Amino acid sequence: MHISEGVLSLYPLTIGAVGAVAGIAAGLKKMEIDEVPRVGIVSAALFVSSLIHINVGPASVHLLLNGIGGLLLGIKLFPAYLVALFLQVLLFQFGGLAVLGVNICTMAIPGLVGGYLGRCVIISGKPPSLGGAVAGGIGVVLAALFTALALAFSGDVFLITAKLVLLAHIPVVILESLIGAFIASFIYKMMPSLLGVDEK
Amino acid sequence: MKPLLVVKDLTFAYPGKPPIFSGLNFEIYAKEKVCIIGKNGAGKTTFFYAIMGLLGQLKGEIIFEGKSILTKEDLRYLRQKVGFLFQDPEDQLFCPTLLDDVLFGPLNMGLSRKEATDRAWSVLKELKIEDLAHNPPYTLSGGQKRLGALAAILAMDPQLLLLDEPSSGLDEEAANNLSGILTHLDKTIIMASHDTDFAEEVASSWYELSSGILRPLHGKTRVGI
Amino acid sequence: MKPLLVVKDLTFAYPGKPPIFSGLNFEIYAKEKVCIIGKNGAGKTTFFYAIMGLLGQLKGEIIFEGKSILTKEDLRYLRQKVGFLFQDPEDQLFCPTLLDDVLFGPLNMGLSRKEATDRAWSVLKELKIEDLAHNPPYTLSGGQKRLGALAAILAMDPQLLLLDEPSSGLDEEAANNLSGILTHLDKTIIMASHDTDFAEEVASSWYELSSGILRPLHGKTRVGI
Amino acid sequence: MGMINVSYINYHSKPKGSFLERIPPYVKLLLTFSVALCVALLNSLMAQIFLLMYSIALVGLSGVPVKRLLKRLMAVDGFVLMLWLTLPFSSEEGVATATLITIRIHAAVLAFMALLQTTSMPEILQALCQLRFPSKLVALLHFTYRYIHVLAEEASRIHRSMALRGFEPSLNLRTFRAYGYLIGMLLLRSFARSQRVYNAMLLRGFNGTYTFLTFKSRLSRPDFLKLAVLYALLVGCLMV
Ligand SMILES: Nc1ncnc2c1ncn2[C@@H]1O[C@H](COP(=O)(O)OP(=O)(O)OP(=O)(O)O)[C@@H](O)[C@H]1O
Ligand SMILES: Nc1ncnc2c1ncn2[C@@H]1O[C@H](COP(=O)(O)OP(=O)(O)OP(=O)(O)O)[C@@H](O)[C@H]1O
Ligand SMILES: [Mg+2]
Ligand SMILES: [Mg+2]
Repeated sequence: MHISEGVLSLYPLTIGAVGAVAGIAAGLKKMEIDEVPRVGIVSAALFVSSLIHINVGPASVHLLLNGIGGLLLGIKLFPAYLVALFLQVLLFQFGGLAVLGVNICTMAIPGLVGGYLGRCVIISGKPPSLGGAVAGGIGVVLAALFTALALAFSGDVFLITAKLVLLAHIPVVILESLIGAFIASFIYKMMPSLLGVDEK
Repeated sequence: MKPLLVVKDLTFAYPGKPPIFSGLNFEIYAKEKVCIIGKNGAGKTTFFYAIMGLLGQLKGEIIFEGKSILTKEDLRYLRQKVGFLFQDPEDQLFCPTLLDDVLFGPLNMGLSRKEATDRAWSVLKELKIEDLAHNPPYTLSGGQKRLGALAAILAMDPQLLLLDEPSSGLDEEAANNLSGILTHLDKTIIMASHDTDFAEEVASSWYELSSGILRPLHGKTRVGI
Repeated sequence: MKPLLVVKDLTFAYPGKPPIFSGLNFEIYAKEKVCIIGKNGAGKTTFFYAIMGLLGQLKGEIIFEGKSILTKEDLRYLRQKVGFLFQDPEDQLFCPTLLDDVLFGPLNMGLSRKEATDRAWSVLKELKIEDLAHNPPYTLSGGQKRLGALAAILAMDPQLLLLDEPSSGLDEEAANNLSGILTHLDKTIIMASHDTDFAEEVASSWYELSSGILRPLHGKTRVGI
Repeated sequence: MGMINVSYINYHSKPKGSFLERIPPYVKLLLTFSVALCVALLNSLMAQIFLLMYSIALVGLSGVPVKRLLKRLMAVDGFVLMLWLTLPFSSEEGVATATLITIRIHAAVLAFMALLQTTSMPEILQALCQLRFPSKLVALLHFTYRYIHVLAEEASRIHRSMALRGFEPSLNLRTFRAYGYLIGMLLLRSFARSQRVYNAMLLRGFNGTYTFLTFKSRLSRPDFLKLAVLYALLVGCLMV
């Protein structure tokens, strides 16, 4: 999910930029230099997975996976999204540079929150699939909400668009929680350390 | 008798690249076992993709069991009847356990859980890897992965097997084991291989893929290519 | 003369698994070229990891140029003097262009930009891949990637090369080219390979890794393993 | 079908020999950012029309093939269409806003195409270094880019193998489970790969500083003049 260049007004753009810079700084501080290949490759995997189109009835939806990203990367999700979204500008001219901050915030903050809650669920001993569903679902709900807010703050003309964004994401929320559940239980079975929890 | 598979006048190029096939022709009869050799990048893997309908638009005709593959329905049938073992077995094992992987195909074909499970176990036993059924595939060794991927394909009971470098990365014992299995398998086989010793065990005739066409090789001429 | 590398009483197990090495001993003299064979999962790759100090804590001693590797400083020296070619060259080429990749090692060793560049070009020329210098690694073919990774290692001017299945996935021409290069290379080599034809070209003596120890193979006895 | 088109994310083929291809990457990156800011922040219609023409001029200087350009614009125009379907019904200024945004989006996309498609990835990395971006960030960008192809190919091979085993996406649990496995497997394998890549770096003496940027570019005098004109024009749009 990304907003094109030239749509938003100064106010949301500034908030987005400030939030993104803060998040990226925190993420970079937490990321040791020897973790760079790992964060980079996981971020590439998220980038690639979000290019997979899934057919839901007549429509074709693509996943955000920001919640799963948060589960795997924590605060390092901010630099990961900076890089992934910058690459989208480079490769596809999706999004833009002035809105980069907003786009990072609308993906990374929800991912972080979803991932955090998902991890809490898993650590508390509930099934990992539930944690994955929480992470995936909350990631999308909040991302849609943030996008709609950014639009709404840019002027009353965007109110209908903002509502449409919210509506359009209802199927994505369901899809993403389901797939998030399967991803988390898969990873938990194979390599629990990736989720930040130890075996047994 | 009609050939099982005919490839007619196949022409294909990846976008922005020189053509890989230019009017390639090929046919194979039931129970034949042939080997295709060719340099890196000659197009062996691409040839298999073409047969399986994985390349999108291409010029030429694929005829399976005497019927030209035209509709989606035809393609689905072909994919059920032709098993394709990838160059890298890692790409073919994506489920949490090997058993899940072997079940994946039969369940998609619409078999009941019970039937699918029976079939999975019988294939696992045939390949002597039933002990590994509950292991996650990525903990398996190279040879075990290859056999696992083969099991996943055989479980769909295909008539024709396409094997892309089946022996690469295998130790001699695993390779001998595999060549033994393949030799005794009652299926039609097309394989691509750089490993001539291995291919010699399994294949009875040889083709060379170069400059876009497949040329049969007779007798010993293939040595040194 | 002292051996270049000695591995003494190596014992290691991955957590929660049976031991891979149990008191393994090995030594190699300068300019020797040896090949290690062994089944899938015997531990060949792990053996190379052990020598390069990539396994963390292990029991046993690694002695390089007569000196036991104990401190971080020793390990850094060993890693400069021993080049390790991975089973998958994709993992070893991580820079924006092939030239950057070949420069990476020398620059980290503290060479000046000028010296490093000279060295990089001379290695690229030796392997006849200087035309590819400015290509991003992911645009290279399998064989070119392998040579590129080899160039990146040779640029550090190691004395000992560890080669993990150097010929896997190469066609005969690329394999012959590589075996020619390795045969004429004035370095000590330990390689692991399932490809006996290839290994025969390069190696002069053979070891078998099984049940946790390395056993030298004499003369023709290795055939059939 | 949900196949990933790998060739779609190729980025190493850039048009050769154009003016924009010659100027130093960091200058281009700065210019791109300036244009983006102007597009985002100037609110007068005149200024935006000026920017659109400015972007078209940039495209002329870039040598980017028209076919590629049109393809990208088509992708973006889906979003523009959605705006036109909603904005005019939201308020009186709806049509005016939609017009303005349409111009802005086209100006931005054209400028991005002209400036970024003429810069190779190694050049962008170098530019970011020269602009003093944190080296960890530059390295992160590099690794993500480097392994996108490897992983996209892995993903499409796994996807193919699923298709060959009779998998057909539909609205059921089995479909979602299969996609979950596909993505989970991709993540797992990329994690293992990152370990191996890091090992490879260690073995080549990696000590915490990334030093892999080898490009040099020099500005000739006429090129410098052209560049000055480009900047002056951009400043000009602020006055419109
Ligand atoms: N998806 C793709 N897009 C563009 N070009 C491709 C693609 N896949 C393969 N190629 C190119 O097509 C040619 C044939 O590749 P293919 O993998 O079929 O060769 P091969 O005979 O299987 O080689 P090998 O022996 O190395 O497995 C190569 O030059 C390769 O670079
Ligand atoms: N990171 C790891 N964690 C746990 N077990 C591992 C790990 N890496 C390898 N193993 C196991 O250790 C054993 C030895 O693996 P290794 O890769 O060294 O074998 P190899 O001789 O190189 O095999 P091949 O011929 O297939 O390359 C295998 O059983 C493997 O499953
Ligand atoms: Mg191939
Ligand atoms: Mg190995």
